[in-house]
Amino acid sequence: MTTKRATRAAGASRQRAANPKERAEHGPKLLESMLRIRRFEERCVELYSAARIRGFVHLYIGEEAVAVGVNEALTQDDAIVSTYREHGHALARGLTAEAVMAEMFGKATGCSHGRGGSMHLFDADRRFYGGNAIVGGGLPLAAGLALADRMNDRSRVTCCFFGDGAVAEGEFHETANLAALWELPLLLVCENNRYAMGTALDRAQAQTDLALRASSYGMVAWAVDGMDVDAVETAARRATEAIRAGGGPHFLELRTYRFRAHSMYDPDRYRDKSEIERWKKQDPVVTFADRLRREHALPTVRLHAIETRVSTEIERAVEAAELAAPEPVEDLLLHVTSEAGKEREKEEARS
Amino acid sequence: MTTKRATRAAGASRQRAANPKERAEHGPKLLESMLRIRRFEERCVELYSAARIRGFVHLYIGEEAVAVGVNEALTQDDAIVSTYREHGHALARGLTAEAVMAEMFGKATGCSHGRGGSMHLFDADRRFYGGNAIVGGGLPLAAGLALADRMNDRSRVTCCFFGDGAVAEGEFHETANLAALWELPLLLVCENNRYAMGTALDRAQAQTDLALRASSYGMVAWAVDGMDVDAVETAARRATEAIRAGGGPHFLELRTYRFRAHSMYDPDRYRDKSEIERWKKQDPVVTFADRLRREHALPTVRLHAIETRVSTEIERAVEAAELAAPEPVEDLLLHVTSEAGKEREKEEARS
Amino acid sequence: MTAANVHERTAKETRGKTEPGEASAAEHKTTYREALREALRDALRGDERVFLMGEDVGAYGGCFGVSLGLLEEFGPERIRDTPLSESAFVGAGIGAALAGMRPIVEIMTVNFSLLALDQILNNAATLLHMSGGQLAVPLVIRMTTGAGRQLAAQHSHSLEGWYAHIPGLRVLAPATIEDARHMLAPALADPDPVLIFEHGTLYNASGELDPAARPLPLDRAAIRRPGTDVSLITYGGCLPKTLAAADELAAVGVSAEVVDLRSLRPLDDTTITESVFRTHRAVVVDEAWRTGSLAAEISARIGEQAFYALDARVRRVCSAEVPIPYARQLEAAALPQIADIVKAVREAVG
Amino acid sequence: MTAANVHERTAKETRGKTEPGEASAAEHKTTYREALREALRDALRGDERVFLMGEDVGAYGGCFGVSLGLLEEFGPERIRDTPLSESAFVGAGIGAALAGMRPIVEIMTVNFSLLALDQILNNAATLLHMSGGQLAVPLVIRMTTGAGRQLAAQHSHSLEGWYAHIPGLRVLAPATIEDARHMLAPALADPDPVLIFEHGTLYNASGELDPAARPLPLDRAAIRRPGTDVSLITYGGCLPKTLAAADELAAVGVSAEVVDLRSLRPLDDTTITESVFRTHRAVVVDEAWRTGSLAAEISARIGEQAFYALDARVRRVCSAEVPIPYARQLEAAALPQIADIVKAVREAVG
Ligand SMILES: Cc1ncc(C[n+]2csc(CCOP(=O)(O)OP(=O)(O)O)c2C)c(N)n1
Ligand SMILES: Cc1ncc(C[n+]2csc(CCOP(=O)(O)OP(=O)(O)O)c2C)c(N)n1
Ligand SMILES: [Mg+2]
Ligand SMILES: [Mg+2]
Repeated sequence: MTTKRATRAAGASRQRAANPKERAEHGPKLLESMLRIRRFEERCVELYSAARIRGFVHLYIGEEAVAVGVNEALTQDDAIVSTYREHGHALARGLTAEAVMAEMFGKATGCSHGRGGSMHLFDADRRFYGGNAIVGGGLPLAAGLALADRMNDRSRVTCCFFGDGAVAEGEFHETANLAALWELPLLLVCENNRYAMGTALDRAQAQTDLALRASSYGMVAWAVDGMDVDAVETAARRATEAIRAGGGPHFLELRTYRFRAHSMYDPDRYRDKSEIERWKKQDPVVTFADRLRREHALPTVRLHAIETRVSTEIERAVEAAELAAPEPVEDLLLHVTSEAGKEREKEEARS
Repeated sequence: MTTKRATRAAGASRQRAANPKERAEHGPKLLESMLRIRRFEERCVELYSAARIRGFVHLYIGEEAVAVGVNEALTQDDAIVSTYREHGHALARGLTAEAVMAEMFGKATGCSHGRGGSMHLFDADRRFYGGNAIVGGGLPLAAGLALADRMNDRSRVTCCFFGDGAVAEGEFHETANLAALWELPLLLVCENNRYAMGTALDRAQAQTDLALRASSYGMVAWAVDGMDVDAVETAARRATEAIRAGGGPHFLELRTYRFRAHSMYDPDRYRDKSEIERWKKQDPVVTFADRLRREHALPTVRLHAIETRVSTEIERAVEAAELAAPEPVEDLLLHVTSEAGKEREKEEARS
Repeated sequence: MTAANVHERTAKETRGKTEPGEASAAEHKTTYREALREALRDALRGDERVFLMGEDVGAYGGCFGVSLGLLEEFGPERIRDTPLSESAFVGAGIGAALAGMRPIVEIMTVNFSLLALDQILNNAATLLHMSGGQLAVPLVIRMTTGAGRQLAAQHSHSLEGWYAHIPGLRVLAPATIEDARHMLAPALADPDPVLIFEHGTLYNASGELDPAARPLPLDRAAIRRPGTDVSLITYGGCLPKTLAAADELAAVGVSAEVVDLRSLRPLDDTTITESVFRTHRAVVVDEAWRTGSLAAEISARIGEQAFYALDARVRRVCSAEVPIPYARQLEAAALPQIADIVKAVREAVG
Repeated sequence: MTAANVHERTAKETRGKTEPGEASAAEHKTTYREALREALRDALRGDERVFLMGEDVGAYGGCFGVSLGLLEEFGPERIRDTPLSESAFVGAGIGAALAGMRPIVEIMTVNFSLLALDQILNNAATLLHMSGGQLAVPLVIRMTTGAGRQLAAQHSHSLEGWYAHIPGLRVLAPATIEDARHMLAPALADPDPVLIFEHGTLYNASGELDPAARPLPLDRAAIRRPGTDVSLITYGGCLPKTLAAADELAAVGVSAEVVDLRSLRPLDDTTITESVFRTHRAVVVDEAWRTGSLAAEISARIGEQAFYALDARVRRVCSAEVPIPYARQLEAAALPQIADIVKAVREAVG
């Protein structure tokens, strides 16, 4: 086992489109994807207050550049394993606002048929292997997805999102070692938003430089500005290309921040309001829109069209979720085992 | 949290006694301690074949310099947490051959009253917190012992032994981070004997330089020649002094080798006999005796006296164990809870 | 991972109270959450060796707000936030207990306790015995359990029955404000490890707390409502539902006795059996999945200890054997409900 | 961590056999261990997607020698040694199953499975439901269970009852050579996760294997010995003891029927209940600690499903509620023994 060189690229160089035309196509696409997440979640807050959505809901607002930038580097053949803070990952992946919203309404049309809620969004066709509400719990699973690809000589990448807090869990360690040891095609995306609930990074980690920690397993690890979607995309592309070329697991530490509380109603006592304000100056949506404008890649009319399209999409999603049928209570025992599903199908066929 | 400098001292400089008189006292003492372990375990092999000892028995033969060297750096106030491969740790700590042997015979006079066997030796008075048969399971416990000292401003050290294999477990990671984060007075002693059962280090660890791995938590970590009791003692003394001075946890990787199979009857298929022979040239007992002789610190008559004393001690231990009463079956439910113990004591007082 | 509206209420509770301890003593009116907090405060004030350790117990105030304000009073050494490392900090609690401390470890919820189960089973519960009586582990572990808040499959487990299987542990389930207030002190006084399960739906329960009340011994079950026709045996989060069912049954002329186990290990056989000897019928209510639930154990014991007293088979009202789903109607259908209890009783007495 | 004399015998077994598969087919005489190995070999030969993964399954030959020789035949990709990382490699098995493989994960023993329990409960057992039926997990996990070899408290657990509590899992306990040989193939064919518990005292059991025998369906219990006076219900490592007890009882004129559960989840209620309807008496034998054991579930079910058929209370013969001690006499006293079974039956029929 040769030790891989750990390269670090804090604040990866921004991808300025050499070609302005391409930029004017791609840039607004990224913006729209981030904006969809932002507006979707802003709507979730209202719907939570109105008790249309329940359970635990964790907002991604402030971190949109991570999901969107990383997703750009993935193909539809690649896989994603996510966390409970997953609306962004799901929407960036292409799950529709309607399927996600309906899920949070607990409706039959939800992407998990109402069984998962905000923390457990799934889409097998899109290889979106879901939300996991056990911190660190998705990591071993992601290693297994990557192992299967490795064993079958497929050049797919499995991308696993997790937070800074998860790095303290034993499962992170075991998975990092396994992935490096077996040279798995795994992209480890650490969303370092500096807090695990109310616990600041330096009160949870002896070594706060998480990319450095990860590189100690002998895998390539970079720290990246997670508020800059260009930087994220560039780093993620470099990483996935290297992985597809057989370079083994790569670790990206995306330095980001959540603007909202950990979950709905977290009173957010553990950090200074001024800190939040400081970070808001780097708002990934706002700064990216500004950049595109400066680059003449986003005419105002285009921005308005995006805003309108996104709003309409989300309002339609809410309406559809409101109207959708709830999953019937008689189906409670469905999907406990595959047989239960099959038996029920058989019963239905009979009746 | 400041990152501590990770110092490495592969093959720490040997401690040659400046003072020949001291050397002639201390050296033979170390040798005797190693020899006690060696002869004790050689006897265990016979007794296992004779079915006087049962269960799982893991021999320390080849690794004696580690237990003996480390123990020299500990005071009676310090604590030890051990593994299932623990005869060496226990005997070096001062548990008598009799108490350990009786334990393996399952007798009432055993150091765990026959309940533990080879894998679970305990001695509360000597702060020997036992054998743990779950790989990595002792680590969090050791952190807690150290935490209590830290909270009470006691300058005691807790020493935790574990193997190279344990480094892959999540519990190692969680404990290393916790210890470094809280600057606990913990000595982490990794006995790197290159195999976890039949799995060679490089088939289990992506990063085979374990001291390097450990230093990534921001704690001091050294690799040391674990076949050289002088080197071990020197490194352990440096580490415990630093810990007592408030230097936080230290990690020692002791490069050693087990001459015997993982456990009794392991057919040892997974390594070359030639590899074993190569390592045997560094036999810690033989090489140290040679060194002392070369230094004129071990007259032959002294060596013979040691051999005789050790043999007698072990034979007496075996005889005593043979003669000792087994723990009575009526006491089965004793020590499940402290109350159970107390109730039984009360009953006995009555009868 | 915060209960939806927990913190809002917590904020209200403590607002305007300069000294919640005194305030609650003066008013007598309190909540389950406050009662737990007062018990913690008492313990921390009364014994230097006591400290509280867990994820977000400090700066955040506890994921369900139980330890809110304690950091300010006792400081970060004794209200000790930990990294996300369940195995390490539970194990550290065991080690600290061995070294003379009296740690209270909070695991946010039973769902995450699986990550520390090896430490609990193989160290905390076992060291005393393995060491031939040398090493007692005076550790208290608190955790939230249960479903009912639409938290879905991974956050809705009721696994206290598993812990009740383990020799060497004491397992408690305070279901009332009084028990929330009074179980901690004797748990800390116990020389052995004690697990305390707090049901997530109880934190906001409010009521009077009699400051003069003498709490029951730890291992005694309590008859929360006497009755003559059937024994309803339950604990924790199911107690309110069971009492409500008993009310409904009373309205139709069935007199149900409600036994609150309080201690899940050891079980108070005497109280259970005597109740069944009086009523000749038993229904066990338990939020765990039916197969292998604690309810099975209670049912088996009644069969063993009161076989000839039984006029009907012992019935169990448990959760459906399904990972608890998110959607409100599905979750409600999965969990034991008042109507289910009433139905089971009517079958038993019918 | 190797069973004392396992490897010696393993070495003997395979010595001189160029092709153990053929050899055992020719001779019919085999062991439980060999039968497990043949089943693995068949599975690996028959399906490219199958691979075996776990600690020391390869170079070492499996900690109890089950996979000895498979590395040579199938190579290190398919006989995959893992680091000591129970959670990661079990989780990796789940992921690989999601991605189309058919992994067989070996956890050395149930004792270490606690470190992977979160993955098993919260991912393997739950993904299908949480995803609304999208993600099935065709994973097989094998592990050794049980006591009886003086391995002391941390290495003697019988926790299969905990796994039998979990919806979404299938839990098997092969107690015979035939089941050791024939349970793996249908387990692998199952689209959902299957756990197989192999009792450590069974590996060396030897006997004839009828190559023509048609094995029972997975979820059916088996009547290993018919009888009329009492139903002895057991599984796994307790089956030989229970059969021996039935022999002793026959000698004193008591005809005991022995039911081998085979599947611990789902339980075969029909076979259990029909047996009790015939005999009117039941004794459950289970090596787990009594409180919260699978035996409690069986007892509760019999109470529920055969209440009026019972002529005596259901009895349980379980382990004493103590961490299993090392010393031979203490361990023997802690575990269910033939004499305990005989005694319980005599009380039941007396
Ligand atoms: C094993 C486990 N422990 C505790 C929790 C409760 N919890 C949920 S999210 C969270 C914080 C996680 O922080 P981080 O990994 O940084 O992700 P973030 O929420 O910041 O995105 C905690 C403690 C959990 N879900 N799982
Ligand atoms: C959690 C756990 N997994 C597996 C085992 C089985 N086992 C016992 S010792 C051992 C190897 C440990 O290797 P290492 O840590 O290097 O220590 P060594 O035996 O070489 O001293 C294994 C796999 C165990 N006891 N605990
Ligand atoms: Mg975070
Ligand atoms: Mg080793």
